[in-house]
Amino acid sequence: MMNSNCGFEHEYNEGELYVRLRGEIDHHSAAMLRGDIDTLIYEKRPQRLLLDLSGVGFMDSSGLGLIMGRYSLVREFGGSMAILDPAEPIMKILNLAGIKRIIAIEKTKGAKKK
Amino acid sequence: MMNSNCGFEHEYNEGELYVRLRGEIDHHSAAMLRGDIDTLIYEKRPQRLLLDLSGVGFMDSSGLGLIMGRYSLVREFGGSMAILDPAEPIMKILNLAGIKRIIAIEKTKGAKKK
Amino acid sequence: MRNKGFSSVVRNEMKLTLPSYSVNEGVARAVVAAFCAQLDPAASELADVKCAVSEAVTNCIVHAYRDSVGSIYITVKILEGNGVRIEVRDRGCGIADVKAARQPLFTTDPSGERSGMGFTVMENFMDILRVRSKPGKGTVVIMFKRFAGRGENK
Amino acid sequence: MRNKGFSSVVRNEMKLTLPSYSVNEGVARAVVAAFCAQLDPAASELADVKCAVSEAVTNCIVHAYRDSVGSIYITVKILEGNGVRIEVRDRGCGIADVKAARQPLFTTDPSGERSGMGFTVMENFMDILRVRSKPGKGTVVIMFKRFAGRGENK
Ligand SMILES: Nc1ncnc2c1ncn2[C@@H]1O[C@H](COP(=O)(O)OP(=O)(O)O)[C@@H](O)[C@H]1O
Ligand SMILES: Nc1ncnc2c1ncn2[C@@H]1O[C@H](COP(=O)(O)OP(=O)(O)O)[C@@H](O)[C@H]1O
Repeated sequence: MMNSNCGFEHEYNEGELYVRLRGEIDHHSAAMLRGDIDTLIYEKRPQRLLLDLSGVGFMDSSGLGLIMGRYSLVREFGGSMAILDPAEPIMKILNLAGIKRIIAIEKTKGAKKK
Repeated sequence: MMNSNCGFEHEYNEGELYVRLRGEIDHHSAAMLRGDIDTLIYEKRPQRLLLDLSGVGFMDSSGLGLIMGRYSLVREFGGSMAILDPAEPIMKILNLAGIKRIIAIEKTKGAKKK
Repeated sequence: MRNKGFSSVVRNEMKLTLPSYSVNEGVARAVVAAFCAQLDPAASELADVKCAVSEAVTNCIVHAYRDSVGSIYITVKILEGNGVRIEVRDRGCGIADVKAARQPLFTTDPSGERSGMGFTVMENFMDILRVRSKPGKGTVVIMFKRFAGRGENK
Repeated sequence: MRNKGFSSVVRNEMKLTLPSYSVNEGVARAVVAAFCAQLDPAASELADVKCAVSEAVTNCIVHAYRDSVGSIYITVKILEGNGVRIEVRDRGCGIADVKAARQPLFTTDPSGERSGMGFTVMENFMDILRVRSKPGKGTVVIMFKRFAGRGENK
């Protein structure tokens, strides 16, 4: 019954798994996203996971857990990971947790704007 | 302090007072709108009042009171009145109250679309 | 069954208390809409609920606590089968004749700015409207609505 | 003064009770945001408040009522001078060592999916964070934030 207010699209191409999250990421939605994304990771065993956050309007520390959990899993299979285009409020919480010391944060859209 | 979430713009031309409301019309906002619109009516004594509701996203029965109250005042000065372009949910409450038996409801934008 | 076709199984429940300031009319309908969003209602269904809640809450402010400030108690229950039950309660002046009050155009407001259409809106925009009141004690408005059900399998 | 720089004059007050279902994380932050809107906060300020509320409510669901369903009590007060006071209270398991729990990265969650950053977010996104807890009794989180004040003369 419960509307989860989130979701994702993905593309897989030559070892690179691109996942674009959208909506609000909290503990409620992270629980659903986690299962679906992990199924993809187990299936594709990507060399690189690109997590596009440009469509995420809200994220709390459960999102940090979601990101770090996927990072660990991809690393288990020898892959790497990057975060793409977080909006300003999402960047704020990524910075608070010092995520960029562990996972690259790339601004593909910000770069284009300049 | 309290954010009222509504407002209006107006134009006056040769006896015709055009008022475009926007935002949410309830008892809270109607109280403010009433005073400002009545000041205009007393000032201009319009032959015709056009109340454009196209920018109104929400209206409850306090809005009906606001409309009927302005209608009475304009009539006191011998003027007439029309309502312009209410959105679907606003039309629903206008219909429930049978407003169109008393005040013309004109769809200028709907007409253009056709 | 007492509430025709509505399940008594509660899936989620929100209780909200607000003082009778007019700014809280907008707060109340935004809050109820946020809670109902979990059923993924159509925009028109949500608009109906917002309007009905606005009417009930405005009545507490304008009538029940006319010359004072009191608490408005709102309870929203998500019912099995895409239904909602909304209760708006006050401890204000009460209504002497509920049947008369529910008539279209009936109003006791002397300002000329009330339309007397509040209960008519609630009745038409919701599936069930029940009103209980005791003069000097307060009023309870209970409303039910079922959403078309796009959200059932989400 | 106890709450540095925050007035104790309450201009408006909302009380909200929700059961500890995870769908109510989104409900709680939407409701608090709707109530704070009357101060006309900047989008970034509102985002901070929503995040802090989400953390506090999630902790009630994930930790306080881990193996059960209980009530979450939220009180939001609009204070004189564009401030808000938000209280999130549960009657859950409580926290044995609050000082340790507030450290960044500290978590008791065995799933590996919690970041241990909840209190750190609340602390950084709000102006004041106070946590009181009694093991077996429950936890109260109290947060204050002042908005830049565009809305003061609206
Ligand atoms: N909560 C309430 N407490 C006391 N009286 C009420 C309450 N709600 C409604 N009433 C009475 O019922 C009448 C009709 O209400 P309503 O149909 O909403 O129209 P209106 O609010 O425009 O007067 C009111 O004028 C008032 O006398
Ligand atoms: N409301 C609560 N009830 C019981 N324990 C809590 C509560 N809030 C926080 N805790 C404890 O404090 C720890 C740290 O909380 P937090 O910083 O939010 O990180 P996380 O939720 O990711 O574990 C939790 O792991 C838990 O042990």
